[in-house]
Amino acid sequence: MNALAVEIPWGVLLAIKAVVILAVVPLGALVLGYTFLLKMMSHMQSRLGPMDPGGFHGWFQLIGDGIKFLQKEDIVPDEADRRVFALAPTVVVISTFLIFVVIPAGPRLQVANLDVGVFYALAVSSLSVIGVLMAGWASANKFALIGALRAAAQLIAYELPLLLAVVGVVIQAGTMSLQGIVSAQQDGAIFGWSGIGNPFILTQFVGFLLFLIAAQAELTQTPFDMPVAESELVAGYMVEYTGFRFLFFFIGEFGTATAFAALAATLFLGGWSIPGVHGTAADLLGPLVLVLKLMAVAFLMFWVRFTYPRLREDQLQALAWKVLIPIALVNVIITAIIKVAI
Amino acid sequence: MVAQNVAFGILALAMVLAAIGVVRTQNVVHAALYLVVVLAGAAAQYILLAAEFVAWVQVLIYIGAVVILFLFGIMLTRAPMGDLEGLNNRQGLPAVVATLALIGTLTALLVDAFSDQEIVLDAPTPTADIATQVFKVYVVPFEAVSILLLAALVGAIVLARRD
Amino acid sequence: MSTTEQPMTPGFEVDPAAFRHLADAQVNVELDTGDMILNMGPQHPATHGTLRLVVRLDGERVIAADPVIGYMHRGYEKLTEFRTYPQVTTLINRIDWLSSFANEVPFVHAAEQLMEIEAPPRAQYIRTALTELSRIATFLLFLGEMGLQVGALTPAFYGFRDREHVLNLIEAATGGRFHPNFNRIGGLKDDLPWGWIAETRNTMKIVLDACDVFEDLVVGNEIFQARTRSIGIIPGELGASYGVSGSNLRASGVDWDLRRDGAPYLAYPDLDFQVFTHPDGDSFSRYWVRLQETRESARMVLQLLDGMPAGPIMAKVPRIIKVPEGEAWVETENPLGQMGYYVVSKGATGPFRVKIRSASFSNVSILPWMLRGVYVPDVVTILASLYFILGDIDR
Amino acid sequence: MADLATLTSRITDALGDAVLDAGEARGTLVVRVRPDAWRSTAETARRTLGFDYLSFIAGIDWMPAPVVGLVEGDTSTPAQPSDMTFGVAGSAGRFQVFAHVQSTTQHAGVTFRTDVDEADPRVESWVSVYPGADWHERECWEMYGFVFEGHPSLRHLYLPSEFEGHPLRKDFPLLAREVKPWPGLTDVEPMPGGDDEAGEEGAA
Amino acid sequence: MLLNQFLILAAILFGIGMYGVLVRRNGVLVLMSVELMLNAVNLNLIAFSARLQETSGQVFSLFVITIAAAEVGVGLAIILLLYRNFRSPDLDEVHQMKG
Repeated sequence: MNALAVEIPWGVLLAIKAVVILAVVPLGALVLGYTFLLKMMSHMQSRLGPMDPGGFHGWFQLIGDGIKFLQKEDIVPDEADRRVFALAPTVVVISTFLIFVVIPAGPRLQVANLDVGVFYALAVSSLSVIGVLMAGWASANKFALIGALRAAAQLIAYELPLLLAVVGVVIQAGTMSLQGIVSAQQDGAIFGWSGIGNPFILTQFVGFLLFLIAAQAELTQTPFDMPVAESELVAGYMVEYTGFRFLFFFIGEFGTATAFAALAATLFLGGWSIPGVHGTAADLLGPLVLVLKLMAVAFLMFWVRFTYPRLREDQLQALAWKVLIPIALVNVIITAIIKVAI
Repeated sequence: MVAQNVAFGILALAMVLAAIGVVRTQNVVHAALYLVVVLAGAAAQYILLAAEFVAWVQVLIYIGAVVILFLFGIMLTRAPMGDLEGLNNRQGLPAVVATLALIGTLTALLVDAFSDQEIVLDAPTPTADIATQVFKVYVVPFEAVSILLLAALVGAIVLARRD
Repeated sequence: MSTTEQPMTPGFEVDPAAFRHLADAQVNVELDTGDMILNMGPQHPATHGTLRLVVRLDGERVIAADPVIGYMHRGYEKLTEFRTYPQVTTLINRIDWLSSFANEVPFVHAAEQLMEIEAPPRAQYIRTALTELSRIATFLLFLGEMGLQVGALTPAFYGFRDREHVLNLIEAATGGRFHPNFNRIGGLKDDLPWGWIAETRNTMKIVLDACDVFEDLVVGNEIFQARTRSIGIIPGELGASYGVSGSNLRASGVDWDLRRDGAPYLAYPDLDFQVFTHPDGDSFSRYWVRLQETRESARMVLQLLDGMPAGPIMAKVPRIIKVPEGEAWVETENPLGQMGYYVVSKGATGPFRVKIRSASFSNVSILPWMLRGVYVPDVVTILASLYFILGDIDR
Repeated sequence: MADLATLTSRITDALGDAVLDAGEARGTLVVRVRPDAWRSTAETARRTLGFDYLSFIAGIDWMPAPVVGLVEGDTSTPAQPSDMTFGVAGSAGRFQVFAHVQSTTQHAGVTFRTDVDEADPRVESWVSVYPGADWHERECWEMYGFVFEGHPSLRHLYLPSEFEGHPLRKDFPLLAREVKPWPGLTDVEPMPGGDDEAGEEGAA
Repeated sequence: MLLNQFLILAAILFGIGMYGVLVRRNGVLVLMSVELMLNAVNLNLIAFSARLQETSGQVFSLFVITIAAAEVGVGLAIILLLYRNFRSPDLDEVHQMKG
């Protein structure tokens, strides 16, 4: 369906969808992701702080954090380029939200079922680099600039393995539409046995690993968080941001993490599908299943994030170019050969 | 169809203004950011023209890579904050004349040649069609472009490396 | 007496290519984009304090680094000339504030030498135990914090968590967590509280477990090794001529520990302990050596608890302390390295001149040499692995 | 630990006529050398005697502190003798530089000491022998005003670059007890309700 | 939608791009102006492809995008080289090749 060529109810439809994207998704992503991951992290690291506010497991922490960010003074450095400085967090957040547009939560629960869904998701996710570079340059701070340059170099380098990891899935499913990929997994069969469909994690395990590693780098999370390395660049491109602008980056960070987890769940774990459940039941259960799978992936990503040290910029580039991309290419070739052979 | 024309109008206006921004601004980084607007507008125009795949390629390659490269290059060469003097040479007036002449001529020609042509679209172009075209009809140019890319890659590395 | 056997050092050597950046030759730059001067500090998380590093960068590489210190200079050497001996101990507590107790020991020892008195054996043992406890507390912080500087968040939390137990012990014995001021010339202020020895035994188990955790979580991590191996190499001979001391020098293969090799002090001659060295001299070996020393310290504390003699904790000391004329130089192996006091007395109630030789000052003075040609992220690892305390640099 | 007597003879033999005096300070050997042999002492110590480790370089001012600004009967400040006496191995005058070097293999150490002329405080620099002498000599220079000849960049280490005076000299008042305008004080707004003299004084 | 609205937009963009190439002295900005012109060409290709219901226009625009990426890569490398040698990204200062 052509996104802008929808017939008459498109205005109403778009408004409803916009509300869904702008209110439900980020809120859900934030509350679920942040709460779950923060608690998980607190348990892993024996952190006392986030477990304290409000009593039971520190449930008030999220609200308290929000209030804290909103009441902070909004500081713009004197030397900063004010317009670019103000615009940068918005670009990052928009790029995050645009990814959610194509992620299906059920057979009919999707904002837009694009023919090139995966491709679209990866394309818009690369927009956030612009925001990062804008933030780094406009802050008029050397730490921010170095952070932004590192971020740009890293995001460009890891875009390739990310795309190539997805190519394997696309070849196997024969479509770039996310809905199509989900149904290919739901209706697939493993050696003729269709009991659990064919989640691509089984056949594309290498792709799954590559996707997770590259996604980790795209999210600038440990072990690839050189751009924000708090021990040397303080917070990289975010160093001059305070208050709600910083909150925007924060939402962007956790939102993108959720979005990539959702993408991984959709591409490799079957997305919303439950074997044998179709129609309205799938529409009702789909979101729940998707969230569960998404959380499993997010758990993995954050587990790594809170355990590993970070790689140096040159090591990180070497990993992308010398290890990940060759493996991804071999994976694509093998997948293609098998696809043609069968 | 009205909606599409309205969308076209808004996008076209934004693109032209941003394009003027690219060539007029005194700040190099702002120029790159204006370029993003032009490129995003072009991608939106492609969607209007039912070329979805090309639109997202445009976003991924142009905005996600080319502009990033631009910004990268600018920042590596010490883009100063604020406006720069002397970004333009002194050929401003002749250039404006030449540009207006070019646009005028082209517009007159186009109005003369294609004023009755209308675009009627029913569905977005299936991506599979493009794939078929690339790998069946244009497979030789495709390979040529691949080799060109490789050569450019090697060339860029050789140029930028200091020995 | 102590043993000198070489421990099981892992079987690897520094990649010779790593010495490339140590050469005086021009820094090799791949993409010369003009120099940038980056001011790290005085407020910067990697300098944990107010150290300022003026770093000249080409891209990500450091061409030259100049440490600027003095933001915390408190003029202790001048202040000591206007204080009586008991007053001075409260001051020097604040030199290396992470292991304050260990700071007091050499000064008190110097005063005791000048007065020709000696603290009773029980006081010596308690002093040794508390010194080793402050070493453990300091090193636990390092073991966690080094992980943080390399980018891993979790070790820092573990380090702080386990250090808390040790600080509790110090607090229980001295009444102060950070600045005990517990030493008196001729002994200690108080005896140990009830149950302290049993509690210390338990805590040492926690410490030994924590060391195993760090071994797995940090030392065994491939990324940590990739970030620290062959990074920030101090050749042993050069390190010595810069006055780099303590674990930093031992990590460069110099087998020299004042607890074993210096003039005998405290209860160290009675203890059986191992001195760890590492041949590489890089950031990784500094971490490794400190990890082993934390373990060894815990074992030493257990030995001290076993052999703790009974008896008084104060020698006979006149009410007003007047130190006879003379000079004394006392050096001890502090957590950060060699800590020494050159005390000159003119027979008054206060010292005439005290030269405070603090470890971090010399350890950091090698930075301009070390940081040449490394990448910016490595600056942070090198700073963290040298492990300095600003109060110990600036005095 | 090497025996003190053998160590003494080893050092005095190696240094020859550079040695003016030698003594013992509670188990530590102190050797006083001629000022013009200060650098050659370092070279001999490092290359011949094997003292590879530089512990510190510092200065000392043997002049008794003038008792200034003290209230009568204040016991918190120790009273020092008022006549000039010298420590182990003696001194020719008010100023001396002393340095402690050690050996990491022989596990021995020695304190070298040399006299510095009060009118023209110049010492040879040790930087070319022990690179670690760099910061110690800078500190000594700003604290005592000794000029280390041959030091590559004698800059302020601890104190702000516009600081005046040499704080560790005995005639420099302890600023906690003597009021002196803060050197960095330039732009002070007068306090509300008077006392704007202090601000002007600081600005001057 | 008329075909011409796209074509005229493309013509205007092309003109602006040409103006940029003529007027700008900074190498990076010249490259950007070239990108504007290339985009105008692409718009033409896509518009005709839509008008003729024929996908080869889109295929060619893909080729153009690819080549543009390669061009920017090499172009920026050259500009960095210039910057390294002349300490300025200003194209007019490169007189040396005039001999």
